[in-house]
Amino acid sequence: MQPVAAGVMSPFHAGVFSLVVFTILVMLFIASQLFLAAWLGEKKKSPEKSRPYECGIIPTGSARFRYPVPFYLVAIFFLIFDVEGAFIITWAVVYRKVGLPGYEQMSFFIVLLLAGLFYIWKQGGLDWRETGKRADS
Amino acid sequence: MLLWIAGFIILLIKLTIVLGVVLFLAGYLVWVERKFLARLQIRYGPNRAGPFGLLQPIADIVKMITKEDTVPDGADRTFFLIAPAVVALTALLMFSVVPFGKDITLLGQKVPLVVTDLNIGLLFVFAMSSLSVYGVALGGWASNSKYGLLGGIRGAAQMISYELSLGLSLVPIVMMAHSFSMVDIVQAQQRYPFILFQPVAFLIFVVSAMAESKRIPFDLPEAENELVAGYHTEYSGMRFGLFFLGEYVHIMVFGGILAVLFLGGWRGPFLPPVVWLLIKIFLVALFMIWVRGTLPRLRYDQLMTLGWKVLIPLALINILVTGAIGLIFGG
Amino acid sequence: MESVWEAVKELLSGLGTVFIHLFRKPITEQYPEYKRPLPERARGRIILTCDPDGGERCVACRLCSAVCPVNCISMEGAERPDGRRYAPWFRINFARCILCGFCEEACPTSAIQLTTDYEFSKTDILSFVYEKEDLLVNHQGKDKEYNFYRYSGVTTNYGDKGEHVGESKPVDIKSNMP
Amino acid sequence: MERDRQASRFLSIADRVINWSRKYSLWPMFFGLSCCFVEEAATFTSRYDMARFGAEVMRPSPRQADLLIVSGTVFKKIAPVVLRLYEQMPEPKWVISMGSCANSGGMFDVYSVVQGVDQIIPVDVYVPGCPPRPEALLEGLVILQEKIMSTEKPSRKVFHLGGGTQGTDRPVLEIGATKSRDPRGPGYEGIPIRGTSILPGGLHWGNRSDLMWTPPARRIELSEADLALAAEMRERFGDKARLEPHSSDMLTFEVDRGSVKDVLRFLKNESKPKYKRLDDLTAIDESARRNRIWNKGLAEASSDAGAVESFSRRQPGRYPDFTVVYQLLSFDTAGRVRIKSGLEAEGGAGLPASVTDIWPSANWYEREVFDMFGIRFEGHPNLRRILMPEWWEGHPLRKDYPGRATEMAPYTLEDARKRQPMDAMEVAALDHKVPPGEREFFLNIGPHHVSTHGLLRCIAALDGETIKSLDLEIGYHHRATEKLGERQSWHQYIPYTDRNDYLAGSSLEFSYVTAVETLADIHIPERAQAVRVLLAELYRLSNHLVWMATFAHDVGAMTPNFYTFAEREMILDIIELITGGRLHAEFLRIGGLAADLPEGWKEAVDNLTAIFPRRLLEYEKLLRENPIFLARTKGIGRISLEEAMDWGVSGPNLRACGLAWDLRKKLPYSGYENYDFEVPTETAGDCYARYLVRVEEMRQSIRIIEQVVRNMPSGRHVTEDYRYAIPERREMLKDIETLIHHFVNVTRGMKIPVGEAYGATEVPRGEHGYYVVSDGLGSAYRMRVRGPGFANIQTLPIMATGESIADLISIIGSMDVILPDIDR
Repeated sequence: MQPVAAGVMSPFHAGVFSLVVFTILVMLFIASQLFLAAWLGEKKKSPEKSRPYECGIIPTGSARFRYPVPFYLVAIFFLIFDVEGAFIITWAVVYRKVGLPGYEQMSFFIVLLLAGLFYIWKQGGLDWRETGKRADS
Repeated sequence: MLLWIAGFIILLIKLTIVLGVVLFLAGYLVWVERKFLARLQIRYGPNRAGPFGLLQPIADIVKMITKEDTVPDGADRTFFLIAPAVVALTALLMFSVVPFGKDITLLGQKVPLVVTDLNIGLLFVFAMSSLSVYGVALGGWASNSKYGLLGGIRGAAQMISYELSLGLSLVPIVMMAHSFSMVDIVQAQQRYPFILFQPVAFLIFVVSAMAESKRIPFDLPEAENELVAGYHTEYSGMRFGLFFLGEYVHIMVFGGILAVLFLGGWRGPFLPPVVWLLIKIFLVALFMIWVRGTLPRLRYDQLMTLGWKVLIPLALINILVTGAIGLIFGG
Repeated sequence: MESVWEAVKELLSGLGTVFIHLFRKPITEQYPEYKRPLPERARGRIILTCDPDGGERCVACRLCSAVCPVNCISMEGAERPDGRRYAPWFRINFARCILCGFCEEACPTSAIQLTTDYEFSKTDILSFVYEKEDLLVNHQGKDKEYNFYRYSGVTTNYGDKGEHVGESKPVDIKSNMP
Repeated sequence: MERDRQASRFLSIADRVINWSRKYSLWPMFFGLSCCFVEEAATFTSRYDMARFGAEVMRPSPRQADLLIVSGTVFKKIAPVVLRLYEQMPEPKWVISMGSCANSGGMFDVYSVVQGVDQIIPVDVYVPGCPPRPEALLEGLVILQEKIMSTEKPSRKVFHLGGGTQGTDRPVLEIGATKSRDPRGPGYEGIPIRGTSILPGGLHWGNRSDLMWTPPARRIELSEADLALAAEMRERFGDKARLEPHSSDMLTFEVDRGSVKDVLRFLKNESKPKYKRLDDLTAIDESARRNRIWNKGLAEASSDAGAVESFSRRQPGRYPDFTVVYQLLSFDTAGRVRIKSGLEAEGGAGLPASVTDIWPSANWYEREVFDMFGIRFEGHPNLRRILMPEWWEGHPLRKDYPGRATEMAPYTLEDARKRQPMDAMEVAALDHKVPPGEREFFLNIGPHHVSTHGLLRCIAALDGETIKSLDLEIGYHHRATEKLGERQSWHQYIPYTDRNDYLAGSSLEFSYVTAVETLADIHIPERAQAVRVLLAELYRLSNHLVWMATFAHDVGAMTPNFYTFAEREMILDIIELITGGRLHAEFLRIGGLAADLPEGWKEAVDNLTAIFPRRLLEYEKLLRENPIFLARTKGIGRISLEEAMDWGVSGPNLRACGLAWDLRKKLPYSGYENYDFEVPTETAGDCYARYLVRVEEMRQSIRIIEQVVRNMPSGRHVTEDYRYAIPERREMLKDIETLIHHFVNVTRGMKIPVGEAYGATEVPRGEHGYYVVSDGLGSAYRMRVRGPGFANIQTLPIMATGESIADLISIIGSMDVILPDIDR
């Protein structure tokens, strides 16, 4: 028999089609679980039950507050480094092909990246803990 | 066309089996964890529900499904609903690129023993694990609970920090296998598993992956001693169950990927490939449980420091060294 | 570098310490099937014992009730035709009782005693009120020999005045008259 | 018809499947109130292993829990929280009431305690005991499992078909209707309970038996140094500070209200020796003193009011309305001094001045005095209630305040809904004057939280995860133990002392009996002294093992818990062999012990001392040098020695700052001077230093235990002075003279002579002392408990401000706090 053409829709090929089917299966499973969770079981509503938990105390204020700056810094660093990471990864696949010249360029890039990392490190960009007032006392 | 339908049925059966087995194993991983931890702690663990407590996961699942499902006031209902689904979905999808054996032949067609052999398999894993951050962060945020929010934020910060070292630690593997495809990576380890060539990458990967799966000593987003239950504080019933399931599937995926990347995947003597893969996954899981039973938990800033100041530079240097050595000896 | 090595070594030694416990026998006592014998002094459910001759030891002196820090013991005292005191009813509220053992210590006849039994959980709070028939047992408990009436100076079946253990003959006060 | 039958068959199968699943998947909430929780926690550890029943998945959040084990005393202040947590659990849910307190109020028939949790939430199973041993809790669990299996029909509810039963179906009990208000059980309402709680014994016109039974209190000889200090005081303050002629325990001055502050400042900064620490600050309501009532009687009888006034002023033993008592401690040469200052309720010259500017720790003490007595302090920055909730009416330690909960209106479900704890922002605003508009991110950590080690409420104002300010709300565990001391006879109070620190057991009895024996000048046989030391050290080990477990757990290591509890069980077995109790020994008696050592005690203890040091090394491997543990503890939660002394910190927490202050060495009692041991210290004052000190203390305790065993003296276990002691049982059973003493001491209670004394021992957490004031009756006139925790925990905000949430948790863990000795 002829193998079915290795098209996108081929069920014998472990390709995107298979992934799509798998995704649908998984989603069905999860949806069924969520549906069962929502449907089954006695529902008894009460004002206390739907109050957010906070150690048994009525919460003060909203739970949607602004988070301090260091957190956003991490997010930005992540973005930067993730993009740079993408370059390294693409290079990794073909690193044999591009050989020494490629390696040289990439090392330059990585060293630059490291330098950048050390720079933000020295600038205190990676110090998430405010030095506690008692740390040096 | 007929063949296509037959193939489709085979595919469906295969995928259902895969999904079933993964879910079953994840369920029983909970049992394994409870039993193994118990033995490390000189006790027995569950032993009443069925022989050796073997029916324990079933009891837990039925209980969770029939439990009331609560949504707190002020919660964002949509996000609250989909957050656990995101976690479970991404974890399960990640498993789709893990090959569990050589191709077999059915109806004269090759049936590959992998759900999907993407040529960007590894990147797919990264993508999925990045996506699962949304489950944690959204779940924590949408609950309208302060503990939930703190947990969600911790989760997000932690995952984006370790995503980098996770990705960079695998660059040397890609360099050695010349491919992102998991199937190819297994191929490349025909003679020796990569752990022998890349111990540093292995270490970085193990640490980062444990951080990604939020296990002790990196379980900050749900640290019960600090944040009650962290991002899933407000989740009850099966929605909490899906977080739970996601966590254990994650462990299995982690085991599977670790096996594929460093331990030669399904390769091994005497036993069938699937068994080898399962053994490797099982051992990795045991290791994680063992670590959980031993270590204390890091603090938020220490965790970040470890990621940014240790693992990332180390991973970058490892790439440079691997590249150099590869060029000198590989030719 | 050295500190890194130290750290790794300590992590490994921790892992090792946990690991060796895998090979120790679990110390779990499988409760419903195995019940560890408790030392005699362990304090559990309270009983009313009887003396070696089978009579009730309790003489309704109320010392237990008086010393009880939580007031959970109550009774009534009465006298039987043979002159012995007894409690027509006797009640302990185990919902309050803290099993401190003060009653046992207070009892001058070794009647009230604590057993080592701890298994009496209930689904109904009112069933913790134990009446005399629930408390009374047909043995001597920890104090095997003691019989109050052998020492007390009352005319009883055990003998007349002056015939009890360690008791001297009664003095005829009239003979002392000048 | 057929369909119906099929449907019902399906439903009954579904019932069985669901019930079976639920039976084996009862996840308890991580929730505990007091002593019982320690036994509940033990139930989870290796020896009892609740995991076997599938019930080990302790959920810290009520959303994921199926089972609420109400373990311990339900306080009126915490009841709204208990109710909320119960209501936040999703259906179906079950409740086990564990221990006498949760069942009915137990031994705490007192104003701050709800008389049974079933008054606010429904209960499935009641487990008796105080606390019930772990097996008893397991029995309760098994009964609950059976109840689920045999009586519940959940599937109709699960499939929304109407009908069916699941979870707790019992009603909340109504007091008076379905539940008795009387501790003796139903049917007693209206019959008076022995021991009224308002006044001690009514009017006593001098009692002939007073002198016959009770010789005067002990008198101490003042030392040279004390006399020198007294002379200097006289020189400085003249008539304003008067030395009390007789004292049973320490140098005591009576100081005029206006001069108290000067005197205290002098004693702290200038005197020789310097009294650096404010040990305690409390008050006494003198209004019910016997001879005061007597004087009042005279005054009313006389028509010439002015004459009576001058007469009663000169009358010796005339008491003011209140006395404020300050007790100071000197570290240089170990010693204490007591300052008393009278106070009239009406017409006096102003309020007493606050001493918060001399000792910052006075802040809480003065708030407590205000809360309990209604005495205001001039210049206090934030004088408001501390132990009782804000809505509380009256001041409980006043003599005219009814003490019994059963004398007050019952606490009902409506109360639990209405009487909410104060809002976090409000507390912060009161404590450090945050403008109310400021929307800081306030987070309640506690009262129900895994790592607060009880019902402690920390209110953190957060910036990200950094704590900008921290306020503490205590009083959620206020068991009114001081009021109880005024009601229970001297003997009956012993069980209550155990509960003042449920991890240290008879160490607390030790402090209490030391105080009473000091006052009454009772001499203890050597054997009894040695056994007391043995028990105290065993409990120290047991306490430190629990501390090690919880501290490790707080920083995320779960396994040390299981290991240390194994050895703790060994220790508890020994304690049970000797005393019959596990947590609460109730074994020490005024004048000695309840019984002699039983057979086999020596072998058991030898077995322990042989194994223990090796095991300790093993556990240390998990923590001491572990890099993560080091990172979490080193340099965290630092406090300097200067601050620690100023705030009244005691115990290992003080020694971790570098001062070798241990009562066992500095002011030895019960023969501690005969044992060879060291007082471990560290200088860093951080979490890690506290860890090192405690671990080393365990080694020293083993040393002491070995010496005690080697040199156990023979002889009696209880004093021959039967005026004050429950006589030896052997003698009592056969000897009428002894029996008479027995009768009197058991019923009326021993009469302790008029006077006052402070007795303290070094308990695992620091200096725990009892200040007993006697009016010559069968129970204390005033029972003051000086808990080390009250002083120690006050320093938490200093240590934790500027650190992160995770650090706060490890600081609390390293401090070894326990709530009953904070809230008492």
